[in-house]
Amino acid sequence: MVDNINKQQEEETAKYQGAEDNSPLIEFKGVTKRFGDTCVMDEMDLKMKAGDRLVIIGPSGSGKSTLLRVLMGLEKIDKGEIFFGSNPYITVDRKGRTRTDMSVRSKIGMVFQHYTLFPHLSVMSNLTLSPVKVRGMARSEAEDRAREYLARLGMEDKLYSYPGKLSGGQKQRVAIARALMLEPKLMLFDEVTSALDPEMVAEIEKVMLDLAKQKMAMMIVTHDMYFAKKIATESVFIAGGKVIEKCDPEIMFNEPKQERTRDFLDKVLHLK
Amino acid sequence: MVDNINKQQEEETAKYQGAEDNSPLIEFKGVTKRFGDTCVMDEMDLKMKAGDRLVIIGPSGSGKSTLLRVLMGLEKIDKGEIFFGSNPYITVDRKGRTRTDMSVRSKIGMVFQHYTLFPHLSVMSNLTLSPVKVRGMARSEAEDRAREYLARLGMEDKLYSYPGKLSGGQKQRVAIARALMLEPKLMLFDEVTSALDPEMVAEIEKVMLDLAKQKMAMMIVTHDMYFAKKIATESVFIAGGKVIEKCDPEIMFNEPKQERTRDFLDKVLHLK
Amino acid sequence: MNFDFFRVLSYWDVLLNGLGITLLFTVSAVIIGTLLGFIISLMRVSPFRVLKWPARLYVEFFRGTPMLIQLFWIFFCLPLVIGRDIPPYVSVLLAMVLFMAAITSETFRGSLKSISGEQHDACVALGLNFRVKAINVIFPQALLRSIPPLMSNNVALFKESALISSVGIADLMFVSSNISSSTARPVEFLTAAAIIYFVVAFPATRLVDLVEKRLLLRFT
Amino acid sequence: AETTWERVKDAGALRCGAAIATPYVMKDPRTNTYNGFFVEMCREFAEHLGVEATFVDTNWDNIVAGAQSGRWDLSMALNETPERARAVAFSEPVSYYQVSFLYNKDNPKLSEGVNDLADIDKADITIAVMSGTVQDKAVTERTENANIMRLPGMDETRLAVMSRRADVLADANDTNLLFHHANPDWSVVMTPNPPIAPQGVAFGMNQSTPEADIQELNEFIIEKKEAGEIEGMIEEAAQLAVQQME
Amino acid sequence: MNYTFDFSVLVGNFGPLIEGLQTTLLLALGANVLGLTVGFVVCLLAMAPFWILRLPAKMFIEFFRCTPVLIQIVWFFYCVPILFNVFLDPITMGIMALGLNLIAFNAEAYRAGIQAVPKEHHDACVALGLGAWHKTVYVIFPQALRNAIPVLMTNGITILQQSALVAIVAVADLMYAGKMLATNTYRPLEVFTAVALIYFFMSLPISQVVTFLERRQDASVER
Ligand SMILES: Nc1ncnc2c1ncn2[C@@H]1O[C@H](COP(=O)(O)OP(=O)(O)OP(=O)(O)O)[C@@H](O)[C@H]1O
Ligand SMILES: Nc1ncnc2c1ncn2[C@@H]1O[C@H](COP(=O)(O)OP(=O)(O)OP(=O)(O)O)[C@@H](O)[C@H]1O
Ligand SMILES: [Mg+2]
Ligand SMILES: [Mg+2]
Repeated sequence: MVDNINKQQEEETAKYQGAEDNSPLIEFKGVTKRFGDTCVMDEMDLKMKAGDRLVIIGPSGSGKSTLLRVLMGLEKIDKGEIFFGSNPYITVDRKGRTRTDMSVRSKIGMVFQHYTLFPHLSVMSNLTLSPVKVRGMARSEAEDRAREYLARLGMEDKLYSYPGKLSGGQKQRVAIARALMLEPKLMLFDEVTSALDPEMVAEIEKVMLDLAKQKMAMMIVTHDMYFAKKIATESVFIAGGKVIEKCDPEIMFNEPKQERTRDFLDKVLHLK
Repeated sequence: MVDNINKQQEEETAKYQGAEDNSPLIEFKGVTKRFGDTCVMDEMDLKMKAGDRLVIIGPSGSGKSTLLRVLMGLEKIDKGEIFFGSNPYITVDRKGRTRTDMSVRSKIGMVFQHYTLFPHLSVMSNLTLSPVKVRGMARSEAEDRAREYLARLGMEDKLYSYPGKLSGGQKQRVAIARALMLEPKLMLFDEVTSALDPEMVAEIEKVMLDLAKQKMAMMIVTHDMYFAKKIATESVFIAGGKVIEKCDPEIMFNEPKQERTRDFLDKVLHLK
Repeated sequence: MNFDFFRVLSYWDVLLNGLGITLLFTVSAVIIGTLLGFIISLMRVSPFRVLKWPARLYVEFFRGTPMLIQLFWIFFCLPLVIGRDIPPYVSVLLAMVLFMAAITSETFRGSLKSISGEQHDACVALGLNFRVKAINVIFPQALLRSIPPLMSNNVALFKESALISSVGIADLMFVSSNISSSTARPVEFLTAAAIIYFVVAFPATRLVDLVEKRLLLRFT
Repeated sequence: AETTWERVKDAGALRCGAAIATPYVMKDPRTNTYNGFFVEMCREFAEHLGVEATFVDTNWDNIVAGAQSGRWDLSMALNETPERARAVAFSEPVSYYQVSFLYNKDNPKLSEGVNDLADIDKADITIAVMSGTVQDKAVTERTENANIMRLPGMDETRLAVMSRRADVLADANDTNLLFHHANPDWSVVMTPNPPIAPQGVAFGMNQSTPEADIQELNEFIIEKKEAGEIEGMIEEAAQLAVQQME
Repeated sequence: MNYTFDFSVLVGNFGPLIEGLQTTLLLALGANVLGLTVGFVVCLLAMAPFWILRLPAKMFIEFFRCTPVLIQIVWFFYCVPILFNVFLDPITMGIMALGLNLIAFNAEAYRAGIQAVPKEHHDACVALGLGAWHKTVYVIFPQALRNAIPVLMTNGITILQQSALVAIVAVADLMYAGKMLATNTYRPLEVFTAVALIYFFMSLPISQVVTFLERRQDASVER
């Protein structure tokens, strides 16, 4: 049933104006992920095209974070494979071990709910650590680039502050800038606004909408359905380890096909 | 200016259908509250009628929590007085010490963001502790009443569970039941849903709407504007230690009079 | 050099006797010291300076000096100060109790402090008076949180108690160095004593870890 | 005020401070019973007073302080030194004492043997003594170059020589001889001539003990000495000590 | 109380006490140098992925944490020479005996510091493409060290106090000097009181710093 829906949806989404680049970027093929006895991803299939901004919604505990973490290489998988473009990215070898193509992984950036800035480093050092130490970028070049990104996010005056002195929204902006420093092909956002005060939410959502304008590919997990509707070019609803519905966000939020999606949205949008 | 607005609003709200009992319940008169140098409540005036459900909105740090905590007797004040009905409730004596009428305080109940259940007591003991130990109610009577309230909130099967074993939504329902056990005249809710998963938010909001139907007087601080609109019979916007706007929720959420209120709502409702 | 660890076996009852003395002193000091420590922790969190400061000074002093010198002082100097004879086992017990009280009072104070302000707020919102709040809300939680660190304190005292051998109490340490010299076999007997201490203390520390995990699971 | 012995009679027990020094004061680790000829003397004197003798464990550092602070009534096997005489009252001597030296004959530093104090008064030699004892004072006064290692009890001094942390053990001649009997394969005892710090070994008491009480104890001791019982006791204690070491 | 105090005995006798104090400081310092450096290495071994490295390190730690310091010192002084035929000067032996104990306790402190670094930071390092080496050196260790400092300092003072135990095996530290003086002057009350105060005033400033640091760390609980 899920396969059926997926096919049907793909035809529809192809027409959608937001998606401009039709080459595949990410493809999950039968990915299974278990934590002990609970099966969090159950032979999941999922496709995302290069120009897409995919919003993932679903009940708490449905495995949204796990999906992003698997994609970032933070969790092993038990079965299936994930492609990046046309190359295998994450696979499972004969002994059941997860194999990750590191060169691909470095093309993906992730921003977490709790900022995870390094408290002992200044904003500047947080941003330049990875480019300088891992990519071998010259320090001056990295610092220039850091300045540029921070300026773009309205944080140019906090270059040498320490994270402890920043507000939640400022920390999250720095975290986004830090991920962008590596110029990823795909950015993953896992509930990046849910630890923030409501006014700061608007601040971060604005930053993300700006990135969207620049055609950055994103996968976004959020509980803010209004924002989801606004940013998505594509949306999926997952529950019980399966993709229940994948379609154009217009359809998803206005007239979802599946009973469960409707149920969930009614609850979250306070319609019940 | 604020005084002007307040007067104007009071006339308007008097017509509002939700408010049925027009006797005054709570009145703040020139209440000032400082934390060191920051003035969190600046000669604040505020009135609430017995049948009201007052929603308080405002930017983070504007003193919403402080307002409720002052009313609950958790914070001292520096100036002004608060009336309950026609009796002085909280006053400041000549030496600047805050005087609280304890018999009035026991008519107010409060529910906190982080549940604050007592982790070492079962749900039942959490509920009966205060009625039995302080009010001197017979244990069997208290237990009967606890059963009744928990059943009303759909928690009859968790009577003897410990808080550690409950989900966030369940904990918050127990916390509400615990406050109701004392049959308060006024209930204060300080962001009671903001630590919950989105689906559980609906659960708690339903409980609060049920209470609203029973004409319980409530003061509610929330960041969920859609819920605020639904439950309020009266709404205030506070910022900078002052009441900026106080009016009918229909007016507040649709066509706020004040620039700052509009600004705030635009941001929080993602209209910008 | 040849070693004869079988020699140890023929003295097992003596060593066990020493362990008995060690445990006797430890257990007595744990019981009295914990009670005293609790009272001192209450003094330290009380709002009255006359209670707070002496308690603080006491704790700082006993945590700031070697237990050996505390023991010596109480053993040799206290009788001179009060001008009365104190039986040696009482002196030793007193030293251990005072030491234990100082460290457990810190443990209790830590757990009292670790109870969040929100719990106090909830008590006000429920109209609980001071007595109910203290007896039914704060103390039970503080006590539960203190259990694992208190158990660690007990293990620490058990180890520190080896010191009492230096004023002639025939505990495990004393007995083993005594046999070491009278049999001219220090390696065997000192090693045996170390192993006995380990055999008692190690499972105890494991138990502390276990209890800690259990309590955390249940109450957070 | 009550006299000391009257108080002892009231209390029903004569408390004796016991710092271990074979064969004067010994304690069997297996049974925790005390023996040694000073212990015997205590028991008999207690009997003389019509009370029980009880023993309080202590060490040589504290044996004087204990009598001073009234922790016990009699400090056993105390050597009569002028310093101690200022702090405690002495009884008649019960036996006589001099310092002897015990060493390991395989110790390369002492391969030429030890004949007098000069042979061990060298910078690379460490002499172990029980701190606070007469041998401690005597050796400290008479040596210039040797290191002195002061340890709290006899057990530790013996451990020090066994572990070769110390080269020489300075102790009472009787004590060293017994230790030598237990370890004949490696130990050698040298008793200097002329004797070092020859002196009486006596009971020590609090200085406030009335003269008459001291006199009563002295008469008791002299009686035993004249009856020749003391030699017998020493002999017996020595045999016991050697047995214990096996 | 019928005791007449006579603190004048101390006046002429500060020499030996000062010498003892020097030895005590030397012991504490030496043990801390060992404990801070080797303790770190042992901590790494105890957290190593190979049981061959992990097991001995853990056994070492547990053994030293579960036996009295006194027996460790006595054993070290009397048994090591018999067993291994090595003879070191008493101060070196003292430093080593105390140092071994401190190594075990500091290894635990370091481990707790490393484990206190939030799990999310490990994830963030992966997301930033930082390898194991960079992650450890630039992200984990600096934070772990900062977390561990108060405990390391507390352990440091504890070992200063425990160093008094070497007096029992006749290392001429402050405690030993005090004991000698108490015996020689027959004035234990005055001497032991003075010695206790010296230890106290050495520990006090450090424990105040620890309290200050802990308060500051509590205040900045953030990720
Ligand atoms: N490290 C882990 N070990 C065991 N179970 C885990 C682990 N991480 C997640 N889980 C379980 O996997 C399921 C999916 O978790 P996940 O965090 O992906 O859900 P989610 O959709 O992100 O939920 P939320 O909206 O609450 O963030 C949950 O049942 C969770 O308990
Ligand atoms: N105990 C306190 N000590 C010092 N300052 C405080 C204290 N409590 C609150 N404040 C300050 O008072 C101001 C108002 O705080 P309050 O918690 O009432 O705001 P709020 O409107 O509830 O904000 P939020 O929406 O973030 O909960 C803030 O600036 C806060 O920093
Ligand atoms: Mg999640
Ligand atoms: Mg608030």
